[in-house]
Amino acid sequence: MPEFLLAAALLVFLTVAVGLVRVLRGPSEADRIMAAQLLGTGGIATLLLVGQATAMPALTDVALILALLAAFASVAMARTAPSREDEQEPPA
Amino acid sequence: MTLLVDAFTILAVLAGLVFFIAGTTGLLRFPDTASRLHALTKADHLGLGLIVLGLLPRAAGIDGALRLLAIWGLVLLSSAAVGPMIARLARLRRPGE
Amino acid sequence: MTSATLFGLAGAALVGIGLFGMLVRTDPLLRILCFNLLGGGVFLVFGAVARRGAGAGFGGDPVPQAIILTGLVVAFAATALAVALVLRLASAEDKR
Amino acid sequence: MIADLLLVAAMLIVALASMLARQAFTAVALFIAYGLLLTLAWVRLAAVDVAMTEAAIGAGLSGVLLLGAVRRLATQASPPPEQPPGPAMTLLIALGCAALAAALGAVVLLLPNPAPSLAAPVAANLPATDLGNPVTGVLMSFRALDTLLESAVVLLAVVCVWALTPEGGWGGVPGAAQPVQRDGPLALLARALPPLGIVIAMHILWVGADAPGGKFQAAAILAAMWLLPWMAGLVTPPPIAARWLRWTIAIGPVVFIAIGLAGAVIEGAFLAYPPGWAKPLILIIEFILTASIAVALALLVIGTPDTAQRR
Repeated sequence: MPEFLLAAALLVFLTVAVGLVRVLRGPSEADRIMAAQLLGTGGIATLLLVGQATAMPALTDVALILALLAAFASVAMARTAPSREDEQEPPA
Repeated sequence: MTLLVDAFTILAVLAGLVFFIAGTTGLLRFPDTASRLHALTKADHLGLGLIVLGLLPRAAGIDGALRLLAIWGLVLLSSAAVGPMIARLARLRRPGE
Repeated sequence: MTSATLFGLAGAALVGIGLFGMLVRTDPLLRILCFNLLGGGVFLVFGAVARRGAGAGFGGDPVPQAIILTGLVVAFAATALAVALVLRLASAEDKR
Repeated sequence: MIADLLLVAAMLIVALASMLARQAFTAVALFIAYGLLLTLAWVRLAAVDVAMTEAAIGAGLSGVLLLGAVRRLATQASPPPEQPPGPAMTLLIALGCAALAAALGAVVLLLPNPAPSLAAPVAANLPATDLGNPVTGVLMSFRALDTLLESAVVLLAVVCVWALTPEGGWGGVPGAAQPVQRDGPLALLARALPPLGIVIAMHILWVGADAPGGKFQAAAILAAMWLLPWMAGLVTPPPIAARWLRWTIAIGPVVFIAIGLAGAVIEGAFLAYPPGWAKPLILIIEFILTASIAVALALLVIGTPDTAQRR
Protein backbone atom coordinates (compact mmCIF):
# COMPACT_ATOMS: atom_id res chain seq x y z
CA MET A 1 0.00 0.00 0.00
CA PRO A 2 2.73 2.59 0.77
CA GLU A 3 4.10 2.11 -2.76
CA PHE A 4 0.70 2.84 -4.26
CA LEU A 5 0.25 5.97 -2.12
CA LEU A 6 3.73 7.24 -3.00
CA ALA A 7 3.09 6.68 -6.70
CA ALA A 8 -0.21 8.54 -6.36
CA ALA A 9 1.59 11.40 -4.58
CA LEU A 10 4.14 11.60 -7.39
CA LEU A 11 1.38 11.65 -9.98
CA VAL A 12 -0.57 14.41 -8.21
CA PHE A 13 2.59 16.48 -7.91
CA LEU A 14 3.49 15.86 -11.56
CA THR A 15 0.02 17.01 -12.60
CA VAL A 16 0.05 20.26 -10.63
CA ALA A 17 3.64 20.94 -11.70
CA VAL A 18 2.42 20.80 -15.30
CA GLY A 19 -0.33 23.20 -14.23
CA LEU A 20 2.42 25.67 -13.28
CA VAL A 21 2.64 26.47 -16.99
CA ARG A 22 -0.51 28.55 -16.40
CA VAL A 23 1.22 30.69 -13.80
CA LEU A 24 4.04 31.27 -16.25
CA ARG A 25 1.85 31.94 -19.29
CA GLY A 26 -1.15 33.67 -17.74
CA PRO A 27 -2.39 35.47 -19.80
CA SER A 28 -4.63 37.16 -17.22
CA GLU A 29 -4.04 37.56 -13.49
CA ALA A 30 -7.06 35.32 -12.86
CA ASP A 31 -5.27 32.44 -14.60
CA ARG A 32 -2.16 32.88 -12.52
CA ILE A 33 -4.16 32.91 -9.29
CA MET A 34 -5.98 29.74 -10.34
CA ALA A 35 -2.76 27.90 -11.13
CA ALA A 36 -1.24 28.98 -7.80
CA GLN A 37 -4.36 27.71 -6.04
CA LEU A 38 -4.19 24.39 -7.89
CA LEU A 39 -0.55 24.07 -6.81
CA GLY A 40 -1.65 24.65 -3.21
CA THR A 41 -4.38 22.01 -3.37
CA GLY A 42 -2.07 19.58 -5.15
CA GLY A 43 0.65 20.23 -2.57
CA ILE A 44 -1.84 19.45 0.21
CA ALA A 45 -2.88 16.19 -1.50
CA THR A 46 0.78 15.23 -2.01
CA LEU A 47 1.59 15.89 1.65
CA LEU A 48 -1.39 13.83 2.85
CA LEU A 49 -0.48 10.88 0.60
CA VAL A 50 3.22 10.96 1.53
CA GLY A 51 2.36 11.38 5.22
CA GLN A 52 0.19 8.28 5.14
CA ALA A 53 2.68 6.26 3.05
CA THR A 54 5.69 7.02 5.25
CA ALA A 55 3.77 7.04 8.56
CA MET A 56 4.63 10.69 9.30
CA PRO A 57 1.45 12.06 10.91
CA ALA A 58 3.14 15.49 11.31
CA LEU A 59 2.74 16.01 7.55
CA THR A 60 -1.01 16.28 8.12
CA ASP A 61 -0.26 19.34 10.27
CA VAL A 62 1.91 20.80 7.50
CA ALA A 63 -1.00 20.27 5.10
CA LEU A 64 -3.32 21.95 7.61
CA ILE A 65 -1.10 25.06 7.74
CA LEU A 66 -0.77 25.04 3.97
CA ALA A 67 -4.56 24.89 3.58
CA LEU A 68 -5.03 27.88 5.90
CA LEU A 69 -2.28 30.06 4.49
CA ALA A 70 -2.92 29.15 0.84
CA ALA A 71 -6.51 30.39 1.32
CA PHE A 72 -5.10 33.58 2.84
CA ALA A 73 -2.64 34.10 -0.03
CA SER A 74 -5.27 33.32 -2.68
CA VAL A 75 -7.73 35.94 -1.43
CA ALA A 76 -4.89 38.46 -1.17
CA MET A 77 -3.99 37.74 -4.80
CA ALA A 78 -7.59 37.90 -6.01
CA ARG A 79 -8.05 41.20 -4.19
CA THR A 80 -4.84 42.81 -5.39
CA ALA A 81 -5.25 42.22 -9.11
CA PRO A 82 -8.35 44.35 -9.96
CA SER A 83 -6.84 47.64 -8.85
CA ARG A 84 -4.59 47.37 -11.87
CA GLU A 85 -7.29 46.68 -14.44
CA ASP A 86 -6.67 49.92 -16.30
CA GLU A 87 -3.14 48.82 -17.05
CA GLN A 88 -2.22 47.30 -20.38
CA GLU A 89 -1.35 43.62 -20.25
CA PRO A 90 1.77 42.98 -22.31
CA PRO A 91 1.28 40.04 -24.71
CA ALA A 92 2.38 36.83 -23.01
CA MET B 1 -11.39 -6.46 6.16
CA THR B 2 -7.98 -4.91 5.42
CA LEU B 3 -8.41 -6.03 1.82
CA LEU B 4 -11.69 -4.15 1.68
CA VAL B 5 -10.12 -1.02 3.18
CA ASP B 6 -7.22 -1.26 0.74
CA ALA B 7 -9.56 -1.60 -2.21
CA PHE B 8 -11.57 1.40 -0.98
CA THR B 9 -8.44 3.53 -0.59
CA ILE B 10 -7.13 2.56 -4.02
CA LEU B 11 -10.45 3.30 -5.71
CA ALA B 12 -10.97 6.64 -4.00
CA VAL B 13 -7.38 7.83 -4.51
CA LEU B 14 -7.47 6.80 -8.17
CA ALA B 15 -10.74 8.66 -8.66
CA GLY B 16 -9.17 11.70 -6.95
CA LEU B 17 -6.20 11.46 -9.31
CA VAL B 18 -8.54 11.45 -12.30
CA PHE B 19 -10.03 14.74 -11.09
CA PHE B 20 -6.61 16.28 -10.53
CA ILE B 21 -5.53 15.29 -14.05
CA ALA B 22 -8.83 16.52 -15.51
CA GLY B 23 -8.56 19.80 -13.59
CA THR B 24 -5.03 20.46 -14.81
CA THR B 25 -5.89 19.49 -18.38
CA GLY B 26 -8.82 21.88 -18.26
CA LEU B 27 -6.68 24.63 -16.79
CA LEU B 28 -4.20 24.22 -19.62
CA ARG B 29 -6.51 23.53 -22.55
CA PHE B 30 -9.78 25.39 -21.97
CA PRO B 31 -10.05 28.52 -24.10
CA ASP B 32 -11.26 31.14 -21.59
CA THR B 33 -10.85 32.02 -17.95
CA ALA B 34 -14.39 31.12 -16.88
CA SER B 35 -14.20 27.53 -18.13
CA ARG B 36 -10.70 27.20 -16.70
CA LEU B 37 -12.13 28.26 -13.33
CA HIS B 38 -14.76 25.54 -13.70
CA ALA B 39 -12.01 22.95 -14.28
CA LEU B 40 -9.97 24.18 -11.32
CA THR B 41 -12.81 23.93 -8.82
CA LYS B 42 -13.39 20.30 -9.81
CA ALA B 43 -9.79 19.46 -8.88
CA ASP B 44 -10.09 21.47 -5.66
CA HIS B 45 -13.38 20.01 -4.46
CA LEU B 46 -13.49 16.49 -5.81
CA GLY B 47 -9.83 15.65 -6.40
CA LEU B 48 -8.74 16.48 -2.86
CA GLY B 49 -12.09 15.33 -1.44
CA LEU B 50 -11.76 11.84 -2.89
CA ILE B 51 -8.14 11.52 -1.76
CA VAL B 52 -9.16 12.59 1.76
CA LEU B 53 -12.02 10.07 1.63
CA GLY B 54 -9.59 7.33 0.58
CA LEU B 55 -7.19 8.12 3.41
CA LEU B 56 -9.94 8.51 6.02
CA PRO B 57 -10.18 4.81 7.08
CA ARG B 58 -6.38 4.70 7.52
CA ALA B 59 -6.24 7.85 9.68
CA ALA B 60 -4.69 7.47 13.14
CA GLY B 61 -7.70 7.70 15.47
CA ILE B 62 -10.46 10.27 15.68
CA ASP B 63 -8.18 13.31 15.74
CA GLY B 64 -6.32 12.17 12.62
CA ALA B 65 -9.63 11.79 10.80
CA LEU B 66 -10.81 15.17 12.09
CA ARG B 67 -7.66 16.83 10.81
CA LEU B 68 -8.16 15.29 7.36
CA LEU B 69 -11.75 16.53 7.26
CA ALA B 70 -10.68 19.96 8.50
CA ILE B 71 -8.20 20.23 5.63
CA TRP B 72 -10.88 19.38 3.09
CA GLY B 73 -13.30 21.83 4.73
CA LEU B 74 -10.68 24.59 4.63
CA VAL B 75 -9.97 24.03 0.95
CA LEU B 76 -13.72 23.99 0.18
CA LEU B 77 -14.23 27.21 2.10
CA SER B 78 -11.30 29.01 0.51
CA SER B 79 -12.21 27.78 -2.94
CA ALA B 80 -15.80 28.95 -2.41
CA ALA B 81 -14.51 32.39 -1.45
CA VAL B 82 -11.79 32.71 -4.08
CA GLY B 83 -13.89 31.32 -6.97
CA PRO B 84 -16.31 34.29 -7.13
CA MET B 85 -13.44 36.74 -6.66
CA ILE B 86 -11.58 35.24 -9.61
CA ALA B 87 -14.76 35.18 -11.69
CA ARG B 88 -15.33 38.88 -10.96
CA LEU B 89 -11.75 39.60 -11.90
CA ALA B 90 -12.12 37.70 -15.18
CA ARG B 91 -15.35 39.58 -16.00
CA LEU B 92 -13.76 42.95 -15.23
CA ARG B 93 -10.90 42.22 -17.53
CA ARG B 94 -12.87 40.81 -20.46
CA PRO B 95 -13.65 44.15 -22.25
CA GLY B 96 -9.99 45.10 -22.28
CA GLU B 97 -8.76 41.84 -23.75
CA MET C 1 23.95 11.62 -5.68
CA THR C 2 21.83 11.81 -2.53
CA SER C 3 18.75 13.98 -2.43
CA ALA C 4 20.46 16.19 0.19
CA THR C 5 23.20 16.99 -2.35
CA LEU C 6 20.60 17.60 -5.05
CA PHE C 7 18.72 20.13 -2.92
CA GLY C 8 22.02 21.71 -1.88
CA LEU C 9 22.96 22.23 -5.53
CA ALA C 10 19.49 23.65 -6.21
CA GLY C 11 20.07 26.05 -3.31
CA ALA C 12 23.38 27.15 -4.86
CA ALA C 13 21.62 27.81 -8.19
CA LEU C 14 18.86 29.77 -6.43
CA VAL C 15 21.48 31.99 -4.76
CA GLY C 16 22.82 32.77 -8.23
CA ILE C 17 19.34 33.49 -9.62
CA GLY C 18 18.37 35.68 -6.67
CA LEU C 19 21.61 37.69 -6.70
CA PHE C 20 21.34 38.26 -10.45
CA GLY C 21 17.81 39.55 -10.02
CA MET C 22 18.85 41.84 -7.17
CA LEU C 23 21.55 43.42 -9.32
CA VAL C 24 19.70 43.60 -12.64
CA ARG C 25 16.09 44.42 -11.76
CA THR C 26 15.37 48.11 -11.21
CA ASP C 27 11.96 47.93 -9.51
CA PRO C 28 12.79 48.07 -5.76
CA LEU C 29 9.92 45.71 -4.91
CA LEU C 30 11.27 43.08 -7.31
CA ARG C 31 14.71 43.51 -5.79
CA ILE C 32 13.25 42.67 -2.38
CA LEU C 33 11.53 39.66 -3.92
CA CYS C 34 14.83 38.51 -5.45
CA PHE C 35 16.48 38.92 -2.04
CA ASN C 36 13.92 36.41 -0.78
CA LEU C 37 14.66 34.02 -3.65
CA LEU C 38 18.33 34.26 -2.67
CA GLY C 39 17.44 33.66 0.97
CA GLY C 40 15.53 30.52 0.04
CA GLY C 41 18.66 29.25 -1.71
CA VAL C 42 20.88 29.91 1.31
CA PHE C 43 18.42 28.12 3.59
CA LEU C 44 18.31 25.14 1.19
CA VAL C 45 22.10 24.81 1.22
CA PHE C 46 21.95 24.85 5.00
CA GLY C 47 19.07 22.38 4.87
CA ALA C 48 21.25 20.02 2.85
CA VAL C 49 23.91 20.29 5.57
CA ALA C 50 21.24 19.49 8.18
CA ARG C 51 19.98 16.48 6.21
CA ARG C 52 23.50 15.08 5.89
CA GLY C 53 23.86 15.30 9.65
CA ALA C 54 20.97 12.87 10.20
CA GLY C 55 21.60 10.59 13.14
CA ALA C 56 20.57 9.54 16.62
CA GLY C 57 17.09 8.73 15.31
CA PHE C 58 16.51 12.21 13.83
CA GLY C 59 15.92 12.73 10.09
CA GLY C 60 18.32 15.67 10.13
CA ASP C 61 20.64 17.57 12.45
CA PRO C 62 18.19 19.58 14.60
CA VAL C 63 20.66 22.43 15.29
CA PRO C 64 20.93 23.76 11.71
CA GLN C 65 17.20 23.09 11.29
CA ALA C 66 16.39 25.31 14.27
CA ILE C 67 18.70 28.00 12.91
CA ILE C 68 16.98 27.89 9.50
CA LEU C 69 13.68 28.36 11.32
CA THR C 70 15.08 31.40 13.13
CA GLY C 71 16.48 32.67 9.83
CA LEU C 72 13.12 32.45 8.08
CA VAL C 73 11.50 34.68 10.69
CA VAL C 74 14.36 37.19 10.62
CA ALA C 75 14.29 37.26 6.79
CA PHE C 76 10.58 38.04 6.97
CA ALA C 77 11.20 40.90 9.42
CA ALA C 78 13.91 42.30 7.13
CA THR C 79 11.62 42.01 4.11
CA ALA C 80 8.84 43.84 5.94
CA LEU C 81 11.20 46.67 6.87
CA ALA C 82 12.49 46.91 3.28
CA VAL C 83 8.92 47.03 1.92
CA ALA C 84 8.02 49.76 4.43
CA LEU C 85 11.03 51.79 3.25
CA VAL C 86 10.02 51.41 -0.41
CA LEU C 87 6.44 52.47 0.34
CA ARG C 88 7.63 55.47 2.35
CA LEU C 89 9.97 56.49 -0.46
CA ALA C 90 7.14 56.25 -2.99
CA SER C 91 4.80 58.38 -0.86
CA ALA C 92 7.54 61.00 -0.38
CA GLU C 93 8.00 61.00 -4.17
CA ASP C 94 4.22 61.30 -4.59
CA LYS C 95 4.04 64.51 -2.57
CA ARG C 96 6.74 66.26 -4.51
CA MET D 1 14.72 10.57 -6.57
CA ILE D 2 12.48 11.24 -9.60
CA ALA D 3 10.22 13.24 -7.30
CA ASP D 4 13.22 15.25 -6.03
CA LEU D 5 14.45 16.01 -9.55
CA LEU D 6 10.97 17.11 -10.56
CA LEU D 7 10.65 19.30 -7.46
CA VAL D 8 14.06 20.91 -8.01
CA ALA D 9 13.31 21.56 -11.69
CA ALA D 10 9.95 23.15 -10.83
CA MET D 11 11.57 25.28 -8.10
CA LEU D 12 14.33 26.58 -10.39
CA ILE D 13 11.92 27.36 -13.25
CA VAL D 14 9.52 29.21 -10.94
CA ALA D 15 12.37 31.18 -9.35
CA LEU D 16 13.78 32.14 -12.76
CA ALA D 17 10.35 33.16 -14.04
CA SER D 18 9.68 35.19 -10.89
CA MET D 19 13.03 36.95 -11.24
CA LEU D 20 12.39 37.74 -14.93
CA ALA D 21 8.65 38.56 -14.66
CA ARG D 22 7.63 41.76 -16.40
CA GLN D 23 4.89 42.72 -13.96
CA ALA D 24 5.17 42.90 -10.20
CA PHE D 25 1.93 40.95 -9.70
CA THR D 26 3.16 38.04 -11.83
CA ALA D 27 6.46 38.01 -9.95
CA VAL D 28 4.66 37.80 -6.59
CA ALA D 29 2.24 35.08 -7.78
CA LEU D 30 5.27 33.04 -8.87
CA PHE D 31 7.00 33.82 -5.56
CA ILE D 32 4.04 32.34 -3.68
CA ALA D 33 4.28 29.22 -5.87
CA TYR D 34 8.02 29.13 -5.03
CA GLY D 35 7.17 29.15 -1.32
CA LEU D 36 4.75 26.25 -1.79
CA LEU D 37 7.42 24.23 -3.64
CA LEU D 38 10.02 25.04 -0.95
CA THR D 39 7.58 23.68 1.66
CA LEU D 40 7.59 20.34 -0.16
CA ALA D 41 11.39 20.49 -0.45
CA TRP D 42 11.70 20.88 3.34
CA VAL D 43 9.55 17.79 3.79
CA ARG D 44 11.88 15.88 1.48
CA LEU D 45 14.84 17.12 3.58
CA ALA D 46 13.15 15.71 6.72
CA ALA D 47 12.80 19.20 8.21
CA VAL D 48 9.08 19.20 9.01
CA ASP D 49 9.34 22.11 11.47
CA VAL D 50 10.96 24.22 8.75
CA ALA D 51 8.31 23.10 6.22
CA MET D 52 5.59 24.43 8.53
CA THR D 53 7.36 27.76 8.94
CA GLU D 54 7.94 28.05 5.21
CA ALA D 55 4.27 27.34 4.49
CA ALA D 56 3.17 29.94 7.03
CA ILE D 57 5.77 32.67 6.53
CA GLY D 58 7.42 32.00 3.17
CA ALA D 59 4.32 31.32 1.10
CA GLY D 60 1.72 33.03 3.28
CA LEU D 61 2.81 36.18 5.10
CA SER D 62 5.66 37.20 2.75
CA GLY D 63 3.42 36.81 -0.29
CA VAL D 64 0.65 38.87 1.29
CA LEU D 65 3.15 41.53 2.39
CA LEU D 66 4.49 41.88 -1.17
CA LEU D 67 0.97 41.85 -2.64
CA GLY D 68 -0.04 44.66 -0.30
CA ALA D 69 2.95 46.68 -1.50
CA VAL D 70 2.05 46.01 -5.17
CA ARG D 71 -1.47 47.20 -4.41
CA ARG D 72 -0.33 50.41 -2.72
CA LEU D 73 2.31 51.27 -5.29
CA ALA D 74 -0.23 50.87 -8.13
CA THR D 75 -2.14 53.90 -6.86
CA GLN D 76 0.95 56.07 -6.37
CA ALA D 77 3.31 57.78 -8.76
CA SER D 78 6.38 55.59 -8.61
CA PRO D 79 9.82 57.17 -8.29
CA PRO D 80 11.61 57.63 -11.62
CA PRO D 81 12.86 54.21 -12.72
CA GLU D 82 16.54 53.52 -12.45
CA GLN D 83 18.50 52.83 -15.60
CA PRO D 84 18.90 49.05 -15.97
CA PRO D 85 22.48 47.88 -16.62
CA GLY D 86 23.52 47.65 -20.26
CA PRO D 87 24.01 44.33 -22.09
CA ALA D 88 27.76 44.08 -21.41
CA MET D 89 27.24 44.82 -17.72
CA THR D 90 24.33 42.36 -17.55
CA LEU D 91 26.54 39.65 -19.03
CA LEU D 92 29.27 40.43 -16.53
CA ILE D 93 26.78 40.26 -13.65
CA ALA D 94 25.41 36.97 -15.01
CA LEU D 95 28.92 35.51 -15.17
CA GLY D 96 29.68 36.67 -11.64
CA CYS D 97 26.45 35.19 -10.28
CA ALA D 98 27.07 31.92 -12.14
CA ALA D 99 30.58 31.78 -10.66
CA LEU D 100 29.19 32.33 -7.17
CA ALA D 101 26.54 29.63 -7.70
CA ALA D 102 29.20 27.25 -9.03
CA ALA D 103 31.46 27.94 -6.03
CA LEU D 104 28.56 27.30 -3.62
CA GLY D 105 27.72 24.14 -5.57
CA ALA D 106 31.33 22.99 -5.24
CA VAL D 107 31.12 23.60 -1.49
CA VAL D 108 27.98 21.44 -1.35
CA LEU D 109 29.74 18.66 -3.30
CA LEU D 110 32.88 18.88 -1.15
CA LEU D 111 31.13 18.78 2.23
CA PRO D 112 33.09 16.53 4.62
CA ASN D 113 32.21 12.86 4.86
CA PRO D 114 30.98 11.64 7.32
CA ALA D 115 29.06 14.84 7.97
CA PRO D 116 29.73 16.50 11.33
CA SER D 117 26.51 16.45 13.31
CA LEU D 118 25.18 17.65 16.63
CA ALA D 119 22.27 15.19 16.40
CA ALA D 120 23.81 12.81 18.95
CA PRO D 121 24.49 15.44 21.66
CA VAL D 122 20.97 16.83 21.14
CA ALA D 123 19.50 13.34 21.53
CA ALA D 124 21.60 12.77 24.65
CA ASN D 125 20.53 16.01 26.34
CA LEU D 126 16.93 16.24 25.16
CA PRO D 127 15.54 14.20 28.11
CA ALA D 128 16.77 16.91 30.51
CA THR D 129 14.29 19.34 28.94
CA ASP D 130 11.32 16.92 29.00
CA LEU D 131 10.65 17.88 25.38
CA GLY D 132 10.09 15.40 22.57
CA ASN D 133 10.77 17.69 19.61
CA PRO D 134 14.54 18.16 19.14
CA VAL D 135 14.07 21.40 17.16
CA THR D 136 12.06 22.95 20.00
CA GLY D 137 14.75 21.71 22.38
CA VAL D 138 17.43 23.53 20.38
CA LEU D 139 15.31 26.69 20.03
CA MET D 140 14.23 26.94 23.64
CA SER D 141 17.12 25.41 25.57
CA PHE D 142 20.41 24.63 23.83
CA ARG D 143 20.42 27.75 21.63
CA ALA D 144 17.84 29.78 23.54
CA LEU D 145 19.96 32.91 23.21
CA ASP D 146 19.46 32.86 19.41
CA THR D 147 15.72 32.64 19.87
CA LEU D 148 15.77 35.50 22.38
CA LEU D 149 17.75 37.68 19.98
CA GLU D 150 15.39 36.72 17.17
CA SER D 151 12.33 37.80 19.14
CA ALA D 152 14.16 41.07 19.79
CA VAL D 153 14.84 41.44 16.04
CA VAL D 154 11.12 41.08 15.26
CA LEU D 155 10.31 43.70 17.91
CA LEU D 156 13.01 46.01 16.53
CA ALA D 157 11.65 45.59 13.00
CA VAL D 158 8.22 46.76 14.18
CA VAL D 159 9.82 49.80 15.85
CA CYS D 160 11.73 50.60 12.64
CA VAL D 161 8.60 50.26 10.48
CA TRP D 162 6.76 52.60 12.86
CA ALA D 163 9.70 55.02 12.84
CA LEU D 164 9.00 55.68 9.14
CA THR D 165 5.74 57.41 10.08
CA PRO D 166 5.41 60.68 8.12
CA GLU D 167 5.18 63.96 10.00
CA GLY D 168 1.93 64.39 11.87
CA GLY D 169 1.01 60.70 11.72
CA TRP D 170 2.77 59.49 14.86
CA GLY D 171 0.57 57.47 17.18
CA GLY D 172 -2.04 56.94 14.46
CA VAL D 173 -3.61 53.85 12.95
CA PRO D 174 -0.98 51.77 11.09
CA GLY D 175 -1.28 50.76 7.45
CA ALA D 176 -3.38 51.95 4.55
CA ALA D 177 -7.14 52.12 5.03
CA GLN D 178 -8.75 48.97 3.61
CA PRO D 179 -11.94 49.10 1.53
CA VAL D 180 -14.82 47.93 3.72
CA GLN D 181 -16.57 44.80 2.43
CA ARG D 182 -19.38 43.85 4.78
CA ASP D 183 -20.55 40.99 2.60
CA GLY D 184 -19.20 39.05 -0.34
CA PRO D 185 -16.62 36.28 -0.54
CA LEU D 186 -13.79 38.07 1.29
CA ALA D 187 -16.04 38.99 4.24
CA LEU D 188 -17.29 35.39 4.36
CA LEU D 189 -13.75 34.06 4.62
CA ALA D 190 -12.74 36.81 7.06
CA ARG D 191 -15.57 35.74 9.38
CA ALA D 192 -15.46 31.96 8.92
CA LEU D 193 -11.72 31.28 8.89
CA PRO D 194 -10.40 32.96 12.09
CA PRO D 195 -12.23 30.73 14.63
CA LEU D 196 -10.95 27.63 12.83
CA GLY D 197 -7.50 29.16 12.39
CA ILE D 198 -7.16 30.01 16.07
CA VAL D 199 -7.97 26.42 17.05
CA ILE D 200 -5.40 25.13 14.54
CA ALA D 201 -2.78 27.61 15.80
CA MET D 202 -3.31 26.45 19.39
CA HIS D 203 -2.99 22.83 18.24
CA ILE D 204 0.29 23.59 16.41
CA LEU D 205 1.63 25.46 19.45
CA TRP D 206 0.66 22.68 21.85
CA VAL D 207 2.05 19.75 19.83
CA GLY D 208 5.26 21.76 19.28
CA ALA D 209 6.75 20.42 22.51
CA ASP D 210 6.73 16.84 21.28
CA ALA D 211 6.11 16.89 17.52
CA PRO D 212 6.86 19.32 14.69
CA GLY D 213 5.22 22.67 15.38
CA GLY D 214 5.74 25.49 17.84
CA LYS D 215 5.46 29.17 18.48
CA PHE D 216 6.63 30.65 15.17
CA GLN D 217 4.25 28.57 13.10
CA ALA D 218 1.39 29.24 15.51
CA ALA D 219 2.19 32.96 15.61
CA ALA D 220 2.22 33.20 11.81
CA ILE D 221 -1.21 31.52 11.62
CA LEU D 222 -2.62 33.86 14.29
CA ALA D 223 -1.20 36.87 12.44
CA ALA D 224 -2.90 35.72 9.22
CA MET D 225 -6.19 35.29 11.11
CA TRP D 226 -5.99 38.91 12.25
CA LEU D 227 -4.97 40.18 8.82
CA LEU D 228 -7.94 38.55 7.03
CA PRO D 229 -10.66 40.67 8.73
CA TRP D 230 -8.32 43.66 8.40
CA MET D 231 -8.12 43.12 4.62
CA ALA D 232 -11.91 42.93 4.46
CA GLY D 233 -12.15 46.25 6.31
CA LEU D 234 -14.02 44.59 9.19
CA VAL D 235 -11.51 45.55 11.88
CA THR D 236 -9.29 48.60 12.24
CA PRO D 237 -5.86 48.05 13.77
CA PRO D 238 -5.33 49.83 17.10
CA PRO D 239 -3.40 53.12 16.92
CA ILE D 240 0.29 52.56 17.56
CA ALA D 241 0.10 54.88 20.56
CA ALA D 242 -2.08 52.27 22.35
CA ARG D 243 -0.25 51.11 25.48
CA TRP D 244 -1.66 47.60 25.43
CA LEU D 245 -0.45 47.12 21.87
CA ARG D 246 3.08 48.16 22.76
CA TRP D 247 3.05 45.94 25.83
CA THR D 248 1.77 42.96 23.86
CA ILE D 249 4.65 43.01 21.38
CA ALA D 250 7.23 43.69 24.11
CA ILE D 251 6.05 41.25 26.77
CA GLY D 252 7.45 38.14 25.02
CA PRO D 253 11.09 39.25 24.94
CA VAL D 254 10.68 40.83 28.41
CA VAL D 255 9.49 37.57 30.00
CA PHE D 256 12.19 35.64 28.11
CA ILE D 257 14.89 37.96 29.49
CA ALA D 258 13.39 37.87 33.00
CA ILE D 259 13.44 34.06 33.06
CA GLY D 260 16.97 34.15 31.63
CA LEU D 261 18.12 36.51 34.39
CA ALA D 262 16.41 34.36 37.03
CA GLY D 263 18.47 31.46 35.64
CA ALA D 264 21.61 33.57 36.02
CA VAL D 265 20.81 34.21 39.69
CA ILE D 266 19.61 30.71 40.63
CA GLU D 267 21.69 28.46 38.38
CA GLY D 268 24.63 30.74 37.68
CA ALA D 269 24.17 31.00 33.90
CA PHE D 270 21.98 33.23 31.75
CA LEU D 271 18.98 31.26 30.42
CA ALA D 272 19.83 28.18 32.49
CA TYR D 273 16.66 26.44 33.66
CA PRO D 274 16.67 24.86 37.17
CA PRO D 275 16.46 21.04 36.97
CA GLY D 276 12.85 19.85 36.73
CA TRP D 277 11.64 23.34 35.79
CA ALA D 278 12.76 23.30 32.18
CA LYS D 279 9.51 22.24 30.57
CA PRO D 280 7.11 24.48 32.52
CA LEU D 281 9.37 27.50 32.01
CA ILE D 282 9.75 26.72 28.29
CA LEU D 283 5.99 26.42 27.92
CA ILE D 284 5.44 29.76 29.68
CA ILE D 285 7.96 31.46 27.37
CA GLU D 286 6.46 29.78 24.30
CA PHE D 287 2.90 30.87 25.08
CA ILE D 288 3.78 34.48 25.83
CA LEU D 289 6.18 34.71 22.87
CA THR D 290 3.47 33.35 20.57
CA ALA D 291 1.17 36.24 21.45
CA SER D 292 3.94 38.84 21.06
CA ILE D 293 5.26 37.44 17.77
CA ALA D 294 1.77 36.99 16.30
CA VAL D 295 0.91 40.66 16.90
CA ALA D 296 4.35 41.80 15.72
CA LEU D 297 4.16 39.76 12.48
CA ALA D 298 0.70 41.15 11.71
CA LEU D 299 1.91 44.72 12.40
CA LEU D 300 4.85 44.15 10.05
CA VAL D 301 2.43 43.25 7.24
CA ILE D 302 0.08 46.15 8.08
CA GLY D 303 2.95 48.63 7.88
CA THR D 304 3.66 52.26 8.71
CA PRO D 305 0.99 54.68 10.01
CA ASP D 306 -0.38 57.01 7.36
CA THR D 307 -1.08 60.71 7.85
CA ALA D 308 -4.26 60.29 5.85
CA GLN D 309 -5.83 58.01 8.43
CA ARG D 310 -5.95 59.40 11.94
CA ARG D 311 -8.09 58.89 14.94
